[in-house]
Amino acid sequence: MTASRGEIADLMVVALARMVVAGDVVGVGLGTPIALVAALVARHTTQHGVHVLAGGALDVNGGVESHLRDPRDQLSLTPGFVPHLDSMDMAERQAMTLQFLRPAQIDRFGNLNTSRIGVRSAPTARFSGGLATADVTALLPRVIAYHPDHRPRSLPAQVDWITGSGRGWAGNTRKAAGTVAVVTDLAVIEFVERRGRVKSIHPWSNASTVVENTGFDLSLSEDAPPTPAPTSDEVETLDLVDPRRRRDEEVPDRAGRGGKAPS
Amino acid sequence: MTASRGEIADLMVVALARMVVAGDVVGVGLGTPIALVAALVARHTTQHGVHVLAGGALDVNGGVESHLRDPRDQLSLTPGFVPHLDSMDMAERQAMTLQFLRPAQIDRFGNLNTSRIGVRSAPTARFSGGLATADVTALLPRVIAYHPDHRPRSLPAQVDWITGSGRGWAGNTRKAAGTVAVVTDLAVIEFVERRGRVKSIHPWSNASTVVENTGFDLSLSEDAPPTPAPTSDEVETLDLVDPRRRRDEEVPDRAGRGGKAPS
Amino acid sequence: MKLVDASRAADTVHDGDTVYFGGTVLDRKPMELTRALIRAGRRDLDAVTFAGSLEIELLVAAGSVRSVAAAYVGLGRFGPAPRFVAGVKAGMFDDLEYSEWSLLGRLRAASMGIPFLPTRAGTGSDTLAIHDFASVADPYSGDTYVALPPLQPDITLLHAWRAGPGGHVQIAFPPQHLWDIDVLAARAADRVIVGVDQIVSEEVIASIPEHTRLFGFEVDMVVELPGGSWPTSSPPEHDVDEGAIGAYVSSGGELGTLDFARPS
Amino acid sequence: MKLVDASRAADTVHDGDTVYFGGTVLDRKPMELTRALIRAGRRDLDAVTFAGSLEIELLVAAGSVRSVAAAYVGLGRFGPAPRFVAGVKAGMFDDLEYSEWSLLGRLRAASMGIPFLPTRAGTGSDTLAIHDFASVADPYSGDTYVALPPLQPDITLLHAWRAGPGGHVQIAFPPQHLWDIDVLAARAADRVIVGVDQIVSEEVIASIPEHTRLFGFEVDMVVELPGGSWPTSSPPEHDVDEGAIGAYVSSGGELGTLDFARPS
Repeated sequence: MTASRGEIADLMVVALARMVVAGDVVGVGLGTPIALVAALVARHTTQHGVHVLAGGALDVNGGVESHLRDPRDQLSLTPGFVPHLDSMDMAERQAMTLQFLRPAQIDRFGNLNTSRIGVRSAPTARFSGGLATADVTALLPRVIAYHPDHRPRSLPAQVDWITGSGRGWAGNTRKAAGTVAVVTDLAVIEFVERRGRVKSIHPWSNASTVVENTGFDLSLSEDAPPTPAPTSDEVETLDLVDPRRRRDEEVPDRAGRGGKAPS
Repeated sequence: MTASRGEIADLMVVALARMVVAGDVVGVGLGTPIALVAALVARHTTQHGVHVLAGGALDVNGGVESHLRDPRDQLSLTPGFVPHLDSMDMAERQAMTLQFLRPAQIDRFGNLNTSRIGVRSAPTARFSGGLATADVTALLPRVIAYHPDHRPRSLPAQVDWITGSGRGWAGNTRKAAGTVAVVTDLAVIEFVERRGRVKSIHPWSNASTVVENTGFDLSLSEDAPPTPAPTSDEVETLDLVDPRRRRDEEVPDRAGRGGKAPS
Repeated sequence: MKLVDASRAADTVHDGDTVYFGGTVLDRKPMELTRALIRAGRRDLDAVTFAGSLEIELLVAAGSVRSVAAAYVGLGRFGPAPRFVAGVKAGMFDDLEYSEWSLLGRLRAASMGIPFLPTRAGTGSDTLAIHDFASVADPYSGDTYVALPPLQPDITLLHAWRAGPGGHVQIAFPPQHLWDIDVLAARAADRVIVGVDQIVSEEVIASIPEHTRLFGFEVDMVVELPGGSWPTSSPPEHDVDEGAIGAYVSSGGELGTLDFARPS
Repeated sequence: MKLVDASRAADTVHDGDTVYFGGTVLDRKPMELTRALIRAGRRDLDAVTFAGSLEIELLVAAGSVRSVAAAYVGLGRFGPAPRFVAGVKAGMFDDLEYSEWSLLGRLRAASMGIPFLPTRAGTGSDTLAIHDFASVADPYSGDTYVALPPLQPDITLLHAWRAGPGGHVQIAFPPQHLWDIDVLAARAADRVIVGVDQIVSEEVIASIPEHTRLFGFEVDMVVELPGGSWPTSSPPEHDVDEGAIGAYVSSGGELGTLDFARPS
């Protein structure tokens, strides 16, 4: 069984959106359309007060396209603009509660790498940088990662570089859970007591494919359920908030995902 | 020789204004017209870049009356409004350099009392409170006090309550000189090495009157000069920035100041 | 939907709570919310305000406070606050004077979500010494600084221009001097109740998004209270009612002069 | 009077200075001021920017930097910054990656005039460990926090909409996302140079005072540079020049594509 780019994007988005709870204030970073669409779907499908802060504007009417616009074109579409330092304060005092992050690598502890492969003085790859990755994992109540290309080098036993720690913050106040889950193109994995546990497996995958493509040991029961397909409500909401399918841009363009060889 | 309320206000204002130097950014607090007029006179008589921040607006065109207006009536008269927290940051990083303060009492160390007479749990007098008095003395490069009723209870050996310390801040960075001078209705007194030194005596006063009315020992040479009368430029500027003589409001309404009995 | 009436809002405040009162001196004081607290019989409140005036007079007169924490309490150009001063002299409540920056710095630490704010503000003063804050050594220079701990009021009460049903709060342009302290005190607090002169639709809010100063997720309850700051100001709706405050002062603090009258 | 030309401004920057480059990703980059630094032959600069793009490309190509400190370097929707990536791989300069809050928190400590900012941001990450910041114990809870030391650039370079001769700087309404980081970096710095699309009279500045974001006493020099951020954006004057940046990327980083051309 294989899945199209669009099917992968849709299921990843709804799997992320389903982890949003009433009262969440979701911060969305730069250049991560799946995160943005997931937050907007959650805002539409959750009854009580989910807010989305993206690009310095809150809850912009009109879906993804409106959120990506210049502020000049958001006037009359948003209740307000949030200066960046104010949004950082919201994160640190946990008025913001959740962020979706897209790392290059994520390991068994939920550590995230968005920086480099190899050593800092002479890396073999240098990504554009983690922005707030290191911060939100220690500041927000929870962070959820996603990765649209689940393979051992994306989910290694240990990331090449810890841009953001998966561990969170365990101090006396304002506890942060760190990276609580990762949604991939194959499965939904939760991090519980510093161990990855398969929560559900996408319909086009199976337990052995997930295990083969993961670089660390997973806790996986034989009867891990399939990730439920998007409901008709979710499909409708996807069409509403992302009619141009920006969410597909983050999924690698391949023939399909079923039965790929580990690499 | 006696002086009128207006003469006292004028000389106090120009004595304060003369201590402003090029590049000073003067913060002015609530309800202190002498401080405001002095800052504005300095802005007009100093060649290079003195700025006045009062009531949240910078360098409002039109003198004292404009500065005391509602922000609605300052549009097109000011280059900009400064949120209060920004102005506190300007103070702490010393982009603001000077403030004039009007305490109820000032002692030999330049300590300022704007809080109370007597003990905190049952004072005999409670003033409205010091606002930033305790802060600016430790934050700004310098603070200059003024008191329009120079008598022993106003300038005691020791204030009843240290609302703001005259000592400033002597750390490794951003040194603050504390209270560097006080201008009264009788004289100009500088604080040098934690001791009051008479810099000049107003024309209607004399050395013995100053000493009798001061509750602490003063360093005073026989030839302490008279405080120079307002120059014609200064008089012109006073008329320009404070035509309604708001500055007189802070001077006690008495027959005159010459030869009063200490109390 | 965050809209409630004043008595419902007052029910969520408990005896012994730390309550921040918004507004500064004679501007934007949450007078009607304060009256609602008093009507509800709240006691032993720890009142906090940057610059208090008539709301403190009401609270002192009603015996509602066990402490008043402020950098200023007075009536601005109308002089001292008579009941506050009398209460302090009589030792009716704890007079927790703050320096401006100690109070704002504590609120700021709370709004920033940091454990403390290091500062040199207030050093050497008796006003700082009241509070017995810890000190902290700068690990870089070795110098000793005041460590201001966060101050998170149980509740912050504000009066503002207008809000939508979702709780987005707008302040009229150009905002009054010291407006940002209201926003700070809201962001520092555990819960926030805002009385507004007008409830408007979300479309109206979105028509001038640049004047939204608090967002729905930062506000717990909104109460429609036209003139709720009277006799203090609330732009653009009304200025300070100088006649009413003058009558209060000249009567020596007669409470009847402050009974709510919707400004015309 | 703070008006100077770009070469005079560049003369005040010295080899080895720490220089903050304003703007974020493809918005408001001080491109022409950067070109002036390169023309002046400045070397060994410690470049700092929150989110760098083409200005970093120019500096790397000219060999002007000994370090690049940033939370992001890339070309946004156009992908990686080729010369920066190649320079990092070749070890041409010290790649001082920052987490967002570590960098902004350091600037904030400087702009607030405090000795350090305690935070839990960044804890546990290798990106934080690069910087070897001190830690500090919260005197209240005993918990250990990162103590971010102030970062005071020797100079901050910005590109903005307009300024008056006195140095008051305005940003067009509504400001772009992340505009406030420019203001922060200016307030943190020892000296500030701002290139603007327009010089206007003080009367024009006062006509919309609410859009003044930096005040004359916070700005050392103003340079009239119409289009000085090209090919990055400068609202309301011009958008990102997608053609020019596309040409730069598709040519594999051909510098000629970035030679200044005033946008039409």
